[in-house]
Amino acid sequence: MSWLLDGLLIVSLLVTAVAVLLSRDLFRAVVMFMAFGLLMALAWVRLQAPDIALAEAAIGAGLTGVLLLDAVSHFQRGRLREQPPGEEG
Amino acid sequence: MAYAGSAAVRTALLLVVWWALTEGDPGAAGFGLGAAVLVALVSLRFFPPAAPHPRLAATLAFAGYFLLRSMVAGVDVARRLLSPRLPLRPGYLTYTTALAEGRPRWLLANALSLLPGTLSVTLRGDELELHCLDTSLPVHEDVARAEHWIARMFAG
Amino acid sequence: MSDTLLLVLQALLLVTGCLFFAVGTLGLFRLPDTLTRIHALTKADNLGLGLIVMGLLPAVAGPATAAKILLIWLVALAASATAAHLVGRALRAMEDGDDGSGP
Amino acid sequence: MTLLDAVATILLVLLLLGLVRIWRGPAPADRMLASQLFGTTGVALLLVLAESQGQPALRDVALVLALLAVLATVAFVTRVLRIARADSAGEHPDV
Repeated sequence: MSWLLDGLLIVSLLVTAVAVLLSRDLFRAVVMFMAFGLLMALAWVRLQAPDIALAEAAIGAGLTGVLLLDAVSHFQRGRLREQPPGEEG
Repeated sequence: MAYAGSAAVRTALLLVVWWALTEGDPGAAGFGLGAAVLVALVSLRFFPPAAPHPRLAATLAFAGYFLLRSMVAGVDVARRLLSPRLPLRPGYLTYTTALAEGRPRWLLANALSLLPGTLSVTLRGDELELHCLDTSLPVHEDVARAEHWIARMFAG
Repeated sequence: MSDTLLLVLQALLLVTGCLFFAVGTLGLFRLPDTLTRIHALTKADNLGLGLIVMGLLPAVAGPATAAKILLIWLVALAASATAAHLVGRALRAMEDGDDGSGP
Repeated sequence: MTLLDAVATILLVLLLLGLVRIWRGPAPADRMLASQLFGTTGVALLLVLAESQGQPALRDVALVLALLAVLATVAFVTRVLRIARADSAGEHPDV
């Protein structure tokens, strides 16, 4: 059963990493990055390294996400909510 | 005198939290005691004891009501989502609360977000604006009942 | 006998918790707008988390660990109520024609 | 204990479905909502894994995740939607 969990984690890590790089919408890239951080933390958990998982959850998914959100809001102030729906990057 | 009582209560609560966080490790108890006393004293400086103390029995009663209703909320949402017709009638509703300023009102607003069919959107003065999943339900009565429990919690 | 009963109960709670998480995720796709999605997500997911916590409780080592799990559940509950309220308020503010850029 | 592993796998699958909502949007709030789903499901997943792998330290990770998930939402609401300056008057005076 656990090979399924690990396989899913590996695939999803690759998918989110590629999604962050390919997304042309910066805000989407940031949220994807936060998701990547959480998945990375889960990967550390599976590698029996809870201390690194703790750091990854706090820094990768939490603080870096907040900093990047701040940066994005400076970049595209006021334009965020008017994106056309269904736009693909 | 009220300060000493509050300090004792807060220290005890913090000690329980510490005990849970360290999973009952006796080696960390000394640090926990020091930290709990220190944090309780500092918290008294920033958050002085407010007038309406929550009463223990009524708080437990509210917690029970809240748990029961939040289970109903989850089941209700699941029932709506799983039925093929998707029975929703979303809309806004404004409720005027009689609760006192501060903690009671804030608790009501936050609790309502987890109770069936309501999501508190804005709280301006005593006007609480709610978003409802189904406006044909007696939402007003539900909110009034939650308000009643919170009012009993802070009574006296 | 009562051990088996406990195990069955535990399995039941865990599976039901998973079902409620599934409903929350389903809500993310089936519901028409953001506010109704918040409803589904906060309520279904919190019930799911609560059920999973209840399912884990009989298996844990001692009362302190049980208290820690309950504490985490309380924090998650408060966090999701606050987050739901914040997003709802922000959406309402935008509906009122306030684009948020501020004075 | 294989039941816990199965539960963990199901939770991970549900979490990955949230990725689709993050990618499709359409509004920023929808993406943020999906990341909130990541928070709650992640906490459940970590608690289950802590039990199945026998690592109590994972509960600390779950606690940190629960605390920081709300931080991201707060950052989103105040920075990206910028409602803080528009209507901060008189709300939640004691929080």
